[in-house]
Amino acid sequence: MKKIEAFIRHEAFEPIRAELLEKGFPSVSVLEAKGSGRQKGIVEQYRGSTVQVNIRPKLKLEVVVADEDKDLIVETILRHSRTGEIGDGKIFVIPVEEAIRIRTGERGDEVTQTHAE
Amino acid sequence: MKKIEAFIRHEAFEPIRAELLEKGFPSVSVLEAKGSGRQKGIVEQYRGSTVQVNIRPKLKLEVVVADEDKDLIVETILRHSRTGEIGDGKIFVIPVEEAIRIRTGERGDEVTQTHAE
Amino acid sequence: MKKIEAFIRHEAFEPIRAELLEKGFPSVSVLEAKGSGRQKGIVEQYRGSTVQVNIRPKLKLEVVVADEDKDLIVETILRHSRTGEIGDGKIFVIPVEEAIRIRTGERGDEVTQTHAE
Amino acid sequence: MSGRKKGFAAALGVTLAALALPSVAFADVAADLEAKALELDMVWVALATVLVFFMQAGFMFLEIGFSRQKNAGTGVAKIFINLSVVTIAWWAVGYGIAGFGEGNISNFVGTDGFFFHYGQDILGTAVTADTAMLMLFGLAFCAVSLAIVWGTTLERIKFGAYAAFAVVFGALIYPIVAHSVWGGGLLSDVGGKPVMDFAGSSVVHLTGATAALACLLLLGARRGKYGADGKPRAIPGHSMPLVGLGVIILWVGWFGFNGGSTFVTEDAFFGEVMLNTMLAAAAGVIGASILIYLKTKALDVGMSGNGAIAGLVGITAGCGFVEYWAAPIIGLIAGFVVVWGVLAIEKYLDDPIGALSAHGLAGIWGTLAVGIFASPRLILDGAGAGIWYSIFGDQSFSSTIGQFGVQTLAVVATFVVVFILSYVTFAIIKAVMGLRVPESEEIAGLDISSHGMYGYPEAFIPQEEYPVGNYQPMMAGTPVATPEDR
Amino acid sequence: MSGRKKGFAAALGVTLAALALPSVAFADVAADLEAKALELDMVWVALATVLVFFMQAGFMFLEIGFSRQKNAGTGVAKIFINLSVVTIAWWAVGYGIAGFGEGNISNFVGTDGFFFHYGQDILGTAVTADTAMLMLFGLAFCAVSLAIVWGTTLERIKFGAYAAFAVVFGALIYPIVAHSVWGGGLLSDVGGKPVMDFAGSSVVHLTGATAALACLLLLGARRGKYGADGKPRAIPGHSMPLVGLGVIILWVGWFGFNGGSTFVTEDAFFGEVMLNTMLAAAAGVIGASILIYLKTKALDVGMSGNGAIAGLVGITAGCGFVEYWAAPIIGLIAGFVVVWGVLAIEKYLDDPIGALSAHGLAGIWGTLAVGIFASPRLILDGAGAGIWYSIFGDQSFSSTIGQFGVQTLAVVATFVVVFILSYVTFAIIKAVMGLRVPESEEIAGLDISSHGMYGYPEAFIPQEEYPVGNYQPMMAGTPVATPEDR
Amino acid sequence: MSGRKKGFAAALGVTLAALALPSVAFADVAADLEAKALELDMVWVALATVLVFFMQAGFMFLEIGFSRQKNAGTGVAKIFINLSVVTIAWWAVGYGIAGFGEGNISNFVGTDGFFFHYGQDILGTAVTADTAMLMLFGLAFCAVSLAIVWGTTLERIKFGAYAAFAVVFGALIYPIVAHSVWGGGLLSDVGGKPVMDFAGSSVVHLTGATAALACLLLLGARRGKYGADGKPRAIPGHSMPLVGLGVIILWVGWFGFNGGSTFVTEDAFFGEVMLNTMLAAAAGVIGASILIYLKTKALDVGMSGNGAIAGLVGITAGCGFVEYWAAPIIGLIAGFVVVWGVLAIEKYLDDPIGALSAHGLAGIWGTLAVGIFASPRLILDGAGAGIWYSIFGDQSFSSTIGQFGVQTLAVVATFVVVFILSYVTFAIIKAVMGLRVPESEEIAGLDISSHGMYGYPEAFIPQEEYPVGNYQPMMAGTPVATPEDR
Ligand SMILES: Nc1ncnc2c1ncn2[C@@H]1O[C@H](COP(=O)(O)OP(=O)(O)O)[C@@H](O)[C@H]1O
Ligand SMILES: Nc1ncnc2c1ncn2[C@@H]1O[C@H](COP(=O)(O)OP(=O)(O)O)[C@@H](O)[C@H]1O
Ligand SMILES: Nc1ncnc2c1ncn2[C@@H]1O[C@H](COP(=O)(O)OP(=O)(O)O)[C@@H](O)[C@H]1O
Repeated sequence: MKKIEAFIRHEAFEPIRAELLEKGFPSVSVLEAKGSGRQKGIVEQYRGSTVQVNIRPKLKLEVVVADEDKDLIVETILRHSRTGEIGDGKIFVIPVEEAIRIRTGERGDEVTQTHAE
Repeated sequence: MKKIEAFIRHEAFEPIRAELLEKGFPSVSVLEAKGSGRQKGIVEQYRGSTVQVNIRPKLKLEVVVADEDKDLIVETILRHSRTGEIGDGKIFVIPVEEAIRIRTGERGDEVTQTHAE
Repeated sequence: MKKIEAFIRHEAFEPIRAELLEKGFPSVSVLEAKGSGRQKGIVEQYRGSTVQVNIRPKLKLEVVVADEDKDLIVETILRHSRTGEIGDGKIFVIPVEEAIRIRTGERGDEVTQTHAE
Repeated sequence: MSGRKKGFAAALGVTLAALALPSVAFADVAADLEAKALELDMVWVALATVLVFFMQAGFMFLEIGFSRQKNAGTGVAKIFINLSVVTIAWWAVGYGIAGFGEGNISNFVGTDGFFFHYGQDILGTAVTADTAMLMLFGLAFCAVSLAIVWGTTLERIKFGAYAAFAVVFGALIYPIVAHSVWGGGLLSDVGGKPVMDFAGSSVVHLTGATAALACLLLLGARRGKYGADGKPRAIPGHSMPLVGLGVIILWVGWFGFNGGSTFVTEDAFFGEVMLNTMLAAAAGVIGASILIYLKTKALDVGMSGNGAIAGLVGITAGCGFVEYWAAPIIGLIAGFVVVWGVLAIEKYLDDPIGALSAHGLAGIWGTLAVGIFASPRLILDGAGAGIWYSIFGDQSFSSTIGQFGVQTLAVVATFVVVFILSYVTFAIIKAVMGLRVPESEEIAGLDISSHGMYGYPEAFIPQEEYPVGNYQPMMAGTPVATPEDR
Repeated sequence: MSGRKKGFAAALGVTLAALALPSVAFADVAADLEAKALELDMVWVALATVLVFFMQAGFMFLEIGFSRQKNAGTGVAKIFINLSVVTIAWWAVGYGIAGFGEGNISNFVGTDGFFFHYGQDILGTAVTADTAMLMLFGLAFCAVSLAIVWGTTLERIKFGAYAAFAVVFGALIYPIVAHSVWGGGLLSDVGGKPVMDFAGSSVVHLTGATAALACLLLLGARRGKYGADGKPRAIPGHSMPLVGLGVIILWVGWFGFNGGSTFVTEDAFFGEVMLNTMLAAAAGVIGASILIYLKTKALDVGMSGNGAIAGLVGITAGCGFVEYWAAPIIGLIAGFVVVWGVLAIEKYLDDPIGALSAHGLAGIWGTLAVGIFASPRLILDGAGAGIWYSIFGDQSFSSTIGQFGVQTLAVVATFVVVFILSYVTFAIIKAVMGLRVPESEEIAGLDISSHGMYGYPEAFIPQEEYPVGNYQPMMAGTPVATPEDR
Repeated sequence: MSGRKKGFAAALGVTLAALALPSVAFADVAADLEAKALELDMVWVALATVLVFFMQAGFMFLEIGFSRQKNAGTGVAKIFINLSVVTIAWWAVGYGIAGFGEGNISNFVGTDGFFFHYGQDILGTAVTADTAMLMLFGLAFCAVSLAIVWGTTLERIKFGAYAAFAVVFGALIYPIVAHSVWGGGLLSDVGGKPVMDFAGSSVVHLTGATAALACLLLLGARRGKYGADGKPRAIPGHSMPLVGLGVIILWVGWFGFNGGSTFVTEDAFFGEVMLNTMLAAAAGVIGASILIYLKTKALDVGMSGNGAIAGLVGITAGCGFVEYWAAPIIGLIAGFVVVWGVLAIEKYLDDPIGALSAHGLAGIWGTLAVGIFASPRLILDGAGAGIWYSIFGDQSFSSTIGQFGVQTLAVVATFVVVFILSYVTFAIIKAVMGLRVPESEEIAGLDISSHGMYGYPEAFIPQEEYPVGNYQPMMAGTPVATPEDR
């Protein structure tokens, strides 16, 4: 199994989620993150002074899938989150050794996404 | 070493934390997450219109332990977070290559949880 | 590639970010986390009753780099986040199998940090 | 903005024209002066009425501030509905029951004045505009008393209960109490001595708190308030600034609450009342702050605010009856009482904002304090002065202790009557429609479960789910000049 | 704090000294009484003025509460700038155009009183301090009307538009309408019958809402308000507690708005006006709450609040003309109207706070309701009573239906004139400086894009980026006693 | 609600009965009129007093809004304690020192009236209810002046310092200044000319700001305010809506602050005062907004609000002395002054809400502006008009420049006296109990370290740690109809 971690813009999330759901991958998680990269920070004004903000809000998407589904997920993420502007983010793939569905205690590839039960 | 990542309901956290502490695993981290899975979203009302919320708040628990402690941790998490209703979440196990305690610079299995010093 | 995950104090972040940027590693992510460890919780007062808070706010830093850069990153984090007091946090190193820059679709070691394009 | 101004100018014109006929004119001037004096009184009452209605915002924010975020919106809707229902109930029935007119004296309840309307004959007097002004002032008091009821019930009560109880409270419970003390009812003449409750420590505040107790006993504590060990745990409210807003609005509104209870501007007596009010409030803050600090080594913000309210509740009965030196004493003790009360009650009963202590115990203290400190200079006809003046002055003990007895009786009678009526009412509500939301709704919060939406949507709905992402200030601000990308 | 008190004491001294000379003294007393009566009126107007200015805070929080967090700060700056610009515009031009003085009767606009100053001759009368008081009261009304305009425009309008439109609105648009009804203009005598709009359901509220509509048509909906299917989606405002604050402030302020429109304290008539106001507001809440609950099975907090406002707007025209029993009816229907209006309008137009319904539709209803319920006892000279009194009383149908026609005319005329003037003004603003921010700024939020900083910085700026980390209460609280570390 | 109404009705009855005896009755009517006139004055002062006390909420929210979340609760407790302590101090000592009575003239401080009580003989006059009203009005002013002091000290001062300084300020510092100008003290007659400060640009605002400066010099900047390069960095306050609430409350309260300073309703002169107040506030907003926009290309919300306050502070001295045309000029310049002042002072001193500029510099400007714009029509006996009237009118330069000198002297004297007294007081506080919290507490925030709990607990305490999880709306809302699970 693989965990796909992607740092994306907020507006990319909904289309990704919707397409994954349609393709049979309803199970995803998302966390609020902030990051820096090529994208620059900004300087904000307040009462004549300034404050410099170096990191920008991003979403961290996490999807665990069977090895063979990995490419499909990556592709879906890429399609919806690419604007071509800097700040689009990165995708990382990480090995997962085990997956357990808490509700049932089942383990293995099949639990990563909801299959017929 | 293994990192156990679990997406759980908020109310499951305290009992898990308490039992882990008692069993000698005081060191855990937790992050706010949101996710979708078999659990459906909800539709909310506002001034006669609706807003559809597709993802639900979850906690992401992260515990890094020595390989041999993994099962004990998984079991503990399972025991406290299973309600049998959909939305109970998942547990994933991920390999960890190195662990370093920042305060002392020590490395290895022993630093994952607090041992006698 | 490796992902370096570090649980640190909030105040350690800015110096780490600044030094990494200078050393050629502008790309980092950070998430709000809470954790427990050797550091104890606190008891707070409210209208004569108390509330016990067992977990403390931490930052979770995530940096993905090529294998050979790992030590440099770990060292930088250690230097800025060590106060010697309990609660300084931990660093974990996790294997990464693939990295993709969303904006361009490029893959591999080079995309983890911004290189000349 | 009407044509009525013409009428007024014309009236004055007549007055001036009449100067040619001294004796006729003189009677005119005297009558005009009397009319203007009444108008002045009514302007004063109007100011006070506005201030007392503004206190609804005070209760709103006190309650919201002491609730968790998930229950913040329901507090808003509660005040709207509650104030509205009680308004209609008071207009249709309550004002009549309260029966403030002279003809009602010695009755158990008023018997006339229902569906209040212009020209209506209330026991021999026709309703005019100034009657309406006083009736509205009375409504504002009734609404304050009702607002107090809900302090104990936050974060778990069914919304419908607000409306249902408001009908009974506004039409019956409060009017009965008000009539007994202020309408010439049973407590206005106890063996020749009247209960002295200038603006309602007992009539308004103890009444509200007693109903709050009745409701709480039927409702039970919030989930999680008491640990497995039975010990209370703190459930911190979400916003001290909102608590602060509530307290300050109440504090300021109280100048109308107490000051307006003079009804007339005669001798600018309201000046005495207002100064007493301020001194007691200040001392209440000081008393509560000192005591909570001594007990917990932390100066609890909410307790400080409760101290102000307790000081105000404490002086409410006495504000027109005591000398300035007594006001800070009454307030200080009220401040002690509220802290001690909250800590003691907290062990058994879950009262999120301390209403039982701040309005109930302090209301009792305030009513009794009149029996201790009432100045011979200021007491009502037939009443005895405070016990203090038997010790340090020339008042007879029989008179002062008698008055203290009457004050005590007022407390006991108010408590018993209101408790029984309220308990029965809430028991019926519980039987018919239920009093408490299901556990799942309590956990989810009343906002989403009773109102369909959170009071703070962005604290609960993920930004990603908003029709438009909220989080990407892409073009905002000036980009930072960082070292060139490598 | 000045030396003026001496002057007053001296004046009284003179009065007393004059007692030796009865007839002279008598004229003095009568004159003094007249002077005091005027002062009493002005104290009343001053109180009302303060309340009406406070309503600006009501609009501020209504709008902020109904906006998303990223647009919370701009609502603050908007009220500041808007109120300021309209103040100067009214002082320099608007008050003159509104021309409330007698001499202006039958003119299209007032012709005198620009750059208002002491002693200025306004059509034969010299400006004194009481003129200033009334002029300030008029400004407060104008500012309310202007505040209503922006309800439809939240979260996307360019900041500069506020200031630009405020100039035209304060100097021309509102004064023209106010003159026509209250300044002796065209609508104050329609074939012998005056329009009856006591405090401005039409003059103030419909005017504001009509300008709001004009602006909205040129501005368009917020990004994301309508789905791909054309159906409206909810964009929840960020804080119901702030909405609650806004509504309560408006509610309380309305006692000044309506009550103060008596201008004089004669017969304490304001008591009637205030009671009517309260009854209608209460009924408005009840009406709106019931209807939204029936429609959505959720008691929407904001709709409850809109109901209060609709009830208040609805009674604004009639508060001095109808009997108490009519007020709850008017309010209840206004409560229905606002819910029905919001749901209907929402389908096509994006009005985030429901201003078109709460001020526009309810304003129309209120103006017409006078034609239905106006009591023969209270109507203006020459006016006809409400139709009700033809059905259930002795009024002739020709008179009541005639008056209803006049009220209808007022609505139509106000709508047409204000719509044209406002649309043209906004069209010019749009052409010259643009009316809507670029899409990127709308997404980022107006706070950061127009004001350089978020209204809630800590909701957007990561804590790590604050000059001092905010998150490490290291020494705070007592450490928990946990089992010894292993 | 008391039996006092009977007394009043009886009094009127007597009046009417007396009509049979014209001459006796006539004296009665004249006396009654005088009594009613005093009551009317006191109703006016009561309204003003309530408004000025409400300003405490204004300061509360201005300060809270400009603080970070971790310091939001302490601002609430601060206002409670501060207002309470100063109330007791003023009652016991301060009012006596301020000595407004006639008999105190030419003294350095008042000598009578301590532990204020009814009937007390203050230099030959017995205290009555109207004395109490005026004494309370004076307290409200003193409390405003004290509230200003803390503007510079947010987010790092020890809580105990509030209470300690309040005692000295309320008992001594403010009373000394107030006596000198308004109590017949040294500044009320400078070589025959009185200082003209109608409502306290100097007496109240400069005094508060000067004490704020003294405290700041001993306290130092917040951690992180100045970068390693010595340049100031922005530390954004957490809520512009709360800043907005504060400003609007202050603005509205100022109608009482300035208007009430007439003390009497004579000629409805307060109308002039209130209009001047409004015009200056409006111009202040406009001035500050334009200047900050020109300087930073962003319309800072807080600066706009500071502009309103500066305009108000600026007109406070002159509101009863200048013509309407001068008010916007004074306000506009005050608006410029505050922005320029904040930007200039920020470089060296950390004043989180701009109190030094908005109250200090604008207070100086306002006091001097009287020397420029005071109208011959309105000046105090013996005073000279403004210099303007020497240039464009018929006033002699010797008189106007003399008056300008007196105004300047008032500024200098106030600054020097207050600075010395405050600096010494704060230095003693610092020596005895410390003035600043330890660094760890500053980082953790004052709420948790001084009060045991955050002002916004849910922003800091993880939801998981609440007795009941707050985050699981499991049953709330309708489940989404998604494609069947696979
Ligand atoms: N190597 C990395 N490690 C951790 N996070 C990263 C890394 N690279 C990028 N990110 C995350 O992705 C976000 C976008 O990256 P950025 O470099 O701005 O995009 P681009 O690919 O356009 O250069 C960053 O804000 C950060 O959160
Ligand atoms: N494959 C996955 N990848 C990432 N997160 C997941 C995955 N599966 C489940 N989750 C997380 O677990 C939560 C609960 O999962 P859900 O499918 O509702 O539980 P169930 O096991 O009862 O079907 C989701 O909200 C999501 O956050
Ligand atoms: N094994 C672990 N798994 C997950 N998180 C951990 C682990 N060990 C430490 N942490 C994180 O690091 C933080 C600091 O750890 P702590 O044990 O207090 O530091 P110390 O090394 O000084 O004992 C914790 O609050 C937690 O968030």
